[in-house]
Amino acid sequence: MSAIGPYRDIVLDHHRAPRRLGRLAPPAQAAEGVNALCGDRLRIEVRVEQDRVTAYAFEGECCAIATATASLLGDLALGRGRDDLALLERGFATLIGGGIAEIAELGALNALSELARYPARRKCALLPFATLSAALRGESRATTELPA
Amino acid sequence: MSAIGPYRDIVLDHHRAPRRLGRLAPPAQAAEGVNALCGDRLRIEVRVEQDRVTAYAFEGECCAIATATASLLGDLALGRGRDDLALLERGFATLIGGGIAEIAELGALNALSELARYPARRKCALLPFATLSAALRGESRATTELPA
Amino acid sequence: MNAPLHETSPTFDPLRARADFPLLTRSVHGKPLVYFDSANTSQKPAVVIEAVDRFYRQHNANVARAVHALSEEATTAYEGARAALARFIGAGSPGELVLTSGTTMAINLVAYSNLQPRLQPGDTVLVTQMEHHANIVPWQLVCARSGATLKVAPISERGELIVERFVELLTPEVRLAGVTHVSNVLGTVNPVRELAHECRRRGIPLLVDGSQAVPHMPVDVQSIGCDFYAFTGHKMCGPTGTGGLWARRERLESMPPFFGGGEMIREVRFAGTTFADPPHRFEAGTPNIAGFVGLGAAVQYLEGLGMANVLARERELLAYATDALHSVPGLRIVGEASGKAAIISFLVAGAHAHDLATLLDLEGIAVRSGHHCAHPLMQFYGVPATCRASFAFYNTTDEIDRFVAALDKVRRLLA
Amino acid sequence: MNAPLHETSPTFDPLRARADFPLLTRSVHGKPLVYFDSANTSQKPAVVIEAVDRFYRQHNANVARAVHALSEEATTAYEGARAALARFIGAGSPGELVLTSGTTMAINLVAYSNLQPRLQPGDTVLVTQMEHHANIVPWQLVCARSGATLKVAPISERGELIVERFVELLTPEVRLAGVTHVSNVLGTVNPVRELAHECRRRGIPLLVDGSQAVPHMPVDVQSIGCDFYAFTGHKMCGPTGTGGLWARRERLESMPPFFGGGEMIREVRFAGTTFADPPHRFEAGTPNIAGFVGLGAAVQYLEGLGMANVLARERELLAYATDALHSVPGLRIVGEASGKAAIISFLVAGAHAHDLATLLDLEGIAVRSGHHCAHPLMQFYGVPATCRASFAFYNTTDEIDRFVAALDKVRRLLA
Ligand SMILES: Cc1ncc(COP(=O)(O)O)c(C=O)c1O
Ligand SMILES: Cc1ncc(COP(=O)(O)O)c(C=O)c1O
Repeated sequence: MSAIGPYRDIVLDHHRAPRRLGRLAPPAQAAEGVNALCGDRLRIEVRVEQDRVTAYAFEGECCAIATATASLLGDLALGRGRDDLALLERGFATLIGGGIAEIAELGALNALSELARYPARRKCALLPFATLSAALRGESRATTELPA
Repeated sequence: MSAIGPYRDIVLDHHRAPRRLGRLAPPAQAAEGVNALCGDRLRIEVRVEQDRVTAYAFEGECCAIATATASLLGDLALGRGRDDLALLERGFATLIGGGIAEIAELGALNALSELARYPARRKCALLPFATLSAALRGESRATTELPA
Repeated sequence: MNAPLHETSPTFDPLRARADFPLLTRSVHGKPLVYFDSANTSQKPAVVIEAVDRFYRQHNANVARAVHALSEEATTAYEGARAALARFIGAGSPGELVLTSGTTMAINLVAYSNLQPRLQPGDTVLVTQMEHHANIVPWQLVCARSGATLKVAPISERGELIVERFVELLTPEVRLAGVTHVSNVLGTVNPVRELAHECRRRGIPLLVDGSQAVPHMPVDVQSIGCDFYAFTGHKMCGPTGTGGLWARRERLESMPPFFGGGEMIREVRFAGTTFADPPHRFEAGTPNIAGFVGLGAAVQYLEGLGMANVLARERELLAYATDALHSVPGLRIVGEASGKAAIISFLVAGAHAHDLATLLDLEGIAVRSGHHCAHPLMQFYGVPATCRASFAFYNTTDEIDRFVAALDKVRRLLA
Repeated sequence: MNAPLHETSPTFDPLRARADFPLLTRSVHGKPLVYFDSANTSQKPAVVIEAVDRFYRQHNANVARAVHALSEEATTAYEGARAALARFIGAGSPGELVLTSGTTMAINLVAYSNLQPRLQPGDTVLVTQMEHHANIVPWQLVCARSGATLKVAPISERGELIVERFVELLTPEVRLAGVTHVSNVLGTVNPVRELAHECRRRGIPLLVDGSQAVPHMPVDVQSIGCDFYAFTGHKMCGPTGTGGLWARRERLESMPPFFGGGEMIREVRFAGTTFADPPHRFEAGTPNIAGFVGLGAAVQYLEGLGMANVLARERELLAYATDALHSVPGLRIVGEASGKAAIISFLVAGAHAHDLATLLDLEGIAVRSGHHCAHPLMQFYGVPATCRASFAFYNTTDEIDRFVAALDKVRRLLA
């Protein structure tokens, strides 16, 4: 059995060997992302200098989708500012919601576009994005379950 | 249009011209029968001597089925005792429940056997019986709705 | 959301619509059925029956609980029905619509979750003399627990709410008012916008019982301006066991959970449980999934007809029937409000309502007799029961002719 | 009432039974569906789907409200379903069975109508660590209103209730105990007769949650000896939005009304309303008539198979699957009680439950992943979620083979 559905090779690769796993040395901004219903739980730490992310680390107990997304998100986040990332978060939501087929700037994260067909798993991929943006806004918690 | 369903000629006749309508001179035993849900309401009075019904009267605001039954029941009740009537009440319930086609002793009340096909109206025909037996037992109220 | 759903369509054809309803081809006691009991429950078009059937044959699964494909399909269908219903009644968003098993549960939810926590001894709840038991008994039950009382706004002999009296009764200790949009006995259409306006000015939440309105006219809950709007699926061409409570988002958000169970929680711990946001907070357990899928199909069906067409057609039938009934000697119509809905309660001198109904049934004509779950209204008119003929767009003037002729025969038989 | 409904029949043929279920011929992602999520909701045999369909096409009317023929037919069908259900679970009479929209409503009814009025500060309610949220949250909600608390009887690592501890916890301030007959996560079958005996000796009412028992084994509520027994229709081959609460007659009689509305009253007056006798006292409003007609057909279908046959067949499937799963490296079964029902929760080292479920779904295999509405049980095992394969008599060993092979592939993909 090889890559299938949203589990493309690059996703499986980042699930098996997540990049930037761990914690940052202070000072860093951090947030916890928790999807209590499905049991995903991760922590993202970032360092921000001159409005740009200069360091990124995460750890957590997550499914492959969330883990791979968090891992891939590190690449995306580095060097970008908060507004830029907020825009990309919206773009990613549109991508996995099936609203658009590909967004060049999302790079390898486009591999998750198959989630359009798995609505129950979208919140897994959105969790790292929501957690990152919470950290950037100085909030400590995020969830992508049960949008209020 | 002539007699149809449970509205046989004799039933219509007793509905139009009920026998023994009114009240008895004291002493008499009386009970009120009330089917609140359907709105039937009648009063039966009896005089009992040496364990037998020697006088019978009724009045009320009822549908044709209940009125005719109360009227026909007068004929049946006169000269009978409480146990005998209790037996006939059970027989009548069986008759209109479709359990038996005819019961000779019920006489003209057999005309109501068609109620077997109209379960919602059985309680109308049972109300005079229940009211009579309440009166004979010295109880003041009866209903045939929502058997407890 | 703002699409013109309720436009009249020139293509509305009553006989074609009638043909959509399989049950209407049935006979009863050897006579073709005339179904004049739609206010009790409506018949269902084939598209609704088939939607339920198809769900069970092809998509059946539980909602929002599993990640597998069937469960996704079921969830999409269920939430799609919520969205369709929300749009149909003019809700601001699907999140304002709690799906319930019917009007009765919707009103009980408001009674126990919104009203009871606010109710103090001396408080009152205002209803009208023409309410269905569903809009009386829940308030009585919570009032009894709280030392509060129920007040009743009077109606006129014609069956119209006396609006000035209703408004006068909106005194400061009123915690909630409940009024039916359309009376299930009289057909009276209450001026709910005006009542909502008066309630809102005084900060009193208004619950409108839309059971008899949603199936028969364009309804827009936001333009009514009430706080709560309850309705039931089985009267609007949908399956039994379905319905809804629309509420302003602020109201829903401030309401504590009421039914406990799966789906309505965020996290359960023995040390303390946290709850989901509305509307899911109020939907504990597995819902009537197939039923709501059917109700979604019913909404689509009604939108296809156009609710303005439905209203216009039923007005025609009402006018025709009212006229025809005036020819029956001894017949009196109970409820003569102007602009009423297609419901006619009546009494016939010397004939009991149940006898009329049984004898009409023997002619194949289904009307309801009894108190129509509105005892206080019967008490107002001083009668134990009425007969009621209620119409839907799928009825015909031929059926009305048969009904009136049969009624005349039956009346003579009992006279 | 005492007919031998649960005899094994030599004619039971699993493949013939399977053919009764239209949905099982479906494919998912291009693969034939393997449906291993029956503990979530069961599939429906054609006879049930057709019973619902036929009701809407031929008999649809409201119940107990009108005297016309359709309404009689609907009432007979609805009350007939109640009688069939009552017989199926061994109730003493249909009057002991309140029809509800499912287990969740049944338990909430007991919480609000039986328990809450009796509950004082300091009182407790006893449940077990393995309960579904439906048998936790309603008690939490009413405890919170009354200053009472919830106590939890522990389970062993194997997933068995520690009966001595349960019995020790039945102290004088316990007002009610709630226990599941069969765990929806572990498959554990609790010794409900023994627990009921201990409760009864102490005068503590026991509620048994039969959601996962009634569909899978012969159940006789009277011989269990509990006070309340709740179950849900959609897991027992019946329609969604159906279920019931069986209760001892004395219990029902002493319970005040809870939901207000039509059907549950005797007479409504603004000065004071009187209520119907049980079970109707607790059934306000128009019920899910078509749903219960379908549930009646489901009961007839299951009786035709024979519940002893169902149990025997599912035991075979469980044994076969348990064996086969032992060959999957890194797989751990959660819940190893002896004599368990055909439910297997499992974990696979290095693979998250949702990933397993999504990947199995891509192979056409529907299993559930998550907390299964049993957060406290997940907390006990220290896992956020498990995968669960749950079987019904309509499953086959071939399907189990496909499942185990797919699981092994998927596991390797994620490793
Ligand atoms: C053990 C148990 N109890 C209660 C329930 C709740 O049943 P329902 O959602 O039908 O009310 C379920 C199923 O979801 C269950 O498995
Ligand atoms: C005006 C009105 N309110 C409430 C109800 C109750 O609706 P349901 O029985 O579907 O809950 C009805 C119908 O019976 C009604 O006509």
